[in-house]
Amino acid sequence: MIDPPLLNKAVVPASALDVFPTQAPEKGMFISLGPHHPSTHGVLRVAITTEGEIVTGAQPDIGYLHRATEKLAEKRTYPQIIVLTDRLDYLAAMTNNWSYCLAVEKMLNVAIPERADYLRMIVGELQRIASHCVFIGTYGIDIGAFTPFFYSFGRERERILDLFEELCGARLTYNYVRIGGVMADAPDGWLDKVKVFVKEMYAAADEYDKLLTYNPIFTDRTQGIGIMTSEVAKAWGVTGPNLRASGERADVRIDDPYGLYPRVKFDIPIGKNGDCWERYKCRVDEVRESLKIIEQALAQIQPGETMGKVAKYFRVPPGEGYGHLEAPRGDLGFYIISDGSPSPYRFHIRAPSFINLQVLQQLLKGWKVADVIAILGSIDIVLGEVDR
Amino acid sequence: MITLAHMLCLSAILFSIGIYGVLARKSLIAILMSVELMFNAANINLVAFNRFLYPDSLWGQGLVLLVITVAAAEAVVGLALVIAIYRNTKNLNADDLHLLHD
Amino acid sequence: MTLPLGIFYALSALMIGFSLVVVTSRNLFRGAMCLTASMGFVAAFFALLGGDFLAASQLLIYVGGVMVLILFVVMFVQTPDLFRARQTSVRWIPALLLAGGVGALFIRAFCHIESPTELPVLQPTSTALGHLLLGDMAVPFEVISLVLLAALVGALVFGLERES
Amino acid sequence: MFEIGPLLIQAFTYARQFLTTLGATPLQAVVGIKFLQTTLTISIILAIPLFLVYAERKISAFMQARLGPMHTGPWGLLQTPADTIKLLFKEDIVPQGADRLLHLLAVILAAAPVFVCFAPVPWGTGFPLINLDTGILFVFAVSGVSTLGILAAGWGSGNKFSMLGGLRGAAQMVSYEIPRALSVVPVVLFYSSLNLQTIATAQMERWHGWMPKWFIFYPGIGQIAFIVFLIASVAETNRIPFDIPEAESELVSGYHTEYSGMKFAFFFLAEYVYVFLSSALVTTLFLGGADGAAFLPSWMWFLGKTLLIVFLFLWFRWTFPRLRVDRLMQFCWQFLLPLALVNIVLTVGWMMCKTPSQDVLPTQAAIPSSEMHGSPDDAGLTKAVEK
Repeated sequence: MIDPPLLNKAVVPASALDVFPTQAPEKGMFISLGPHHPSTHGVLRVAITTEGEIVTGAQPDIGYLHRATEKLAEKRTYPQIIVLTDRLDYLAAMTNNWSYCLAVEKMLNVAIPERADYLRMIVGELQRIASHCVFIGTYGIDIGAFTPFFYSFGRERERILDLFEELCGARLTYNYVRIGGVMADAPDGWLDKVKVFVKEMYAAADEYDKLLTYNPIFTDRTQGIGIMTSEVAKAWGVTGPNLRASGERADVRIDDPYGLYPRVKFDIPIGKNGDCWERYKCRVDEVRESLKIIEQALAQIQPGETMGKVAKYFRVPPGEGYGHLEAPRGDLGFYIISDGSPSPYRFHIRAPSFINLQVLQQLLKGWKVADVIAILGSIDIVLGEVDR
Repeated sequence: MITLAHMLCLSAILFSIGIYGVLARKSLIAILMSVELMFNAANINLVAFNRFLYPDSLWGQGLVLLVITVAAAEAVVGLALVIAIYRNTKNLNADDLHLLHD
Repeated sequence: MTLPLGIFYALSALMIGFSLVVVTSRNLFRGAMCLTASMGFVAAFFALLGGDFLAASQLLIYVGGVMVLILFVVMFVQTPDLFRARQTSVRWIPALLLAGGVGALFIRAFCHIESPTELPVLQPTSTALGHLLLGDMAVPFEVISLVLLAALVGALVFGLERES
Repeated sequence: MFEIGPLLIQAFTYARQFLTTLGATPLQAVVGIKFLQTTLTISIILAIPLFLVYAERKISAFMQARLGPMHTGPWGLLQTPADTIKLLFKEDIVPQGADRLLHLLAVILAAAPVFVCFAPVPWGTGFPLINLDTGILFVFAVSGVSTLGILAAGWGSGNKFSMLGGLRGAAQMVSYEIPRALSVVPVVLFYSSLNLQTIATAQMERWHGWMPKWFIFYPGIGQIAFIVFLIASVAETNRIPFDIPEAESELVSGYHTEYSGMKFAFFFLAEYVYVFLSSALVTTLFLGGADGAAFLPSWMWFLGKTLLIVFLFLWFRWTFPRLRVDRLMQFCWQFLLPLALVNIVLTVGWMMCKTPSQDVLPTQAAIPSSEMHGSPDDAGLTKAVEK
């Protein structure tokens, strides 16, 4: 039995209480944004202190959606945990499942059949498009344009969810990716439907450019606002589109390739000065890149096995394992310590939104009150992942 | 029938209310408001004279337009002063503002 | 008691009522609102006396502009104690007497002024007023613009917060 | 065809004679008729927001690839009455720290002026409620009063944040009034009269036979004035991309968040009537009011053009994002205002070169005589007042 490293004794900094502003500073004003607020993407409270029009301090207050996923996992067997991972980043359940399965497969070092890996890649990229569609829609609403929401969220994403429903029966919590492969092979005709969807999605991506990206009022609200240099981003551990918008070429699919990504060619959209507009633009370009990946995967996929040789009840050899992949919001990783029993001893999730959210404390300082919503929206966080 | 006397009495009453306001009110803004009242009383007089005594020319109304503009200008400067005073001394009590320098 | 006189008495009673509230009310915001109402009635009187352009400009400049300004300042300055304190300074009795005296003096003088009975029909005045302002009153018209400029600059000088 | 204007005039003159036979003095008869006309016009104006709210929901739905209200009544036609009734029964909460009287007064101040502004607007031949010589100035003066309603709403809600929202909303409306008024100056200069009826009829002529002489078709000055007036009107009615109340509620609660039930419905109603008023002004000033080919009655031309402009307002709302607060002010003071002033200079230049020799200002003798050809009982009113 390994005695686990002293991980979970959180060290509460003595000054944490006064770090947390609750009443107005003598000169400025105190605004508590949230927890139920029209534009904080779920239950997040940000305590903002301002001086006149300029924000002097912002302290995100989280924990409103905490469900103790990590503790629950210690009481469940490995296949049962897949169901928990769906509910972390509820806008990208496929990539959650895949990342968890990667971690377990690495510990079991079981071989994945090729068709299963192709299906995983297609489904993962479709999920990234769906998640970015949600971002484009909600960010439009944050800035005040209601119509793009109905196109990106209401039309494109619905078609992807229909494809997923046809594939694995669920629209939001799929648990399609299983340890050792995928739940079932794609029904016949499904891949052609994906091909048709991919062609039409190119036109939709261009439509978003016309609707929002180059809209003068939108650019005026977002360009040059909430600038995050790459040093700040790296210092706070920000990953995903936010980091790439600041000019860093960091993507798990290239730095630490998993699945069959080495077989497909795609490039990474990189921003220059890391302002809100760049973060938005990177996500729109990523949608196009994902479409390219899906096209190549559809071309290369061959019929075959979809489930590797994994016993129904298996035990993971004792030790620790870490698997991560490029989720729509950043580098999502799962760290598992196993003590040989059917359920993990310790199960930790490296959630990208949780880490991206911390940068708000520094990012919001110095900007106008009216920009807080634009900056908060551009970080694109999902509270399910932040609070776990 | 409305006669000149009616109008002049009305503006006299309004004017005296304005005077009372200026003299008796404590807060600076209230004094400013009473001054506006007195301006309006004067305007009514001008229009009444123009209507009853010189109906065919419009000099009275022209003058009233000028008075309105001057009153607006005066109100603007007065309120800016009030804000400046309030920012420095945090109270607008006319009686306490007798120091020329703090 | 013909209709016009009835209207006159009703309007003047309301106006005097609102002006009294302006001068005596403890709550500054309510005072400002009543001042707006009394200015609206002044505009009504202008209309009654044939100044239609005047009534519109009174509404536009006073009620739409100056009163919004006064309300802005009242909202900036609303300190709680200002509300509860007695609004009138200690010398309100002499002020009342003085104002009453002046008012009585005026009214006694004005009561017996006789005014012509038949008057020309009310004409629309905006065109004639325009000619007057730009014709005979051109000089004061230009001077007024300088006064306004001076007021603007003055307000900015006082209003801007300087770290002196 | 069925030109309703003259019929109405006949009806009102018969009613007046009927009243005088009943023993009312001529003045009382005229005042009675005016009262009747006002109730008629206000009832029409009250019916319009019912239609506009429904239109906005339907149009925005079709713009957003959805259907909009479909269940209440055929194609959702009864949706707005259903909403109004629902709002009627909503509990009317007055915040605890708020000044109860002011809370109510703010709604009246915000909603009432808009109805008064409809008086001088000419719907068609023989239709204007009152042929006001200072037409457009009267409209701007009275619509300025609704700014006070927003301030009172902000202050009357008791909490600090809606006061801030009220201050910003009022600041926006006051600052957009100036370019709005200045953009109308070219029209007034051109037709040398403030009276909306004269402006509308003066645009009835045709350039060499077919091209209507609407002010918008004058090259350069017409289009600039139209655009500045339209943008300023969108800002006056607090609609996207200039909507301070919603923008405020993103962060600081807007000025009408403390209102519920019927009071909130009134703010809503006032906004739509204000949109209709602004588009009616745009039609009268720039699109020649009730001027149109004979096959349609004049009031239908007026209504058609106004609804076209209202469609523009709705269209703006569902396509543009929201401007940031300080950019919005900057846009007004550093772009709209100079543009309006330049346009005035252009207009004077145009008028100078059009009549080079004659003095630009019509001479003293050419003041238009006071008899208007609007509804005849106007003249009757002035004579009756003097008796």
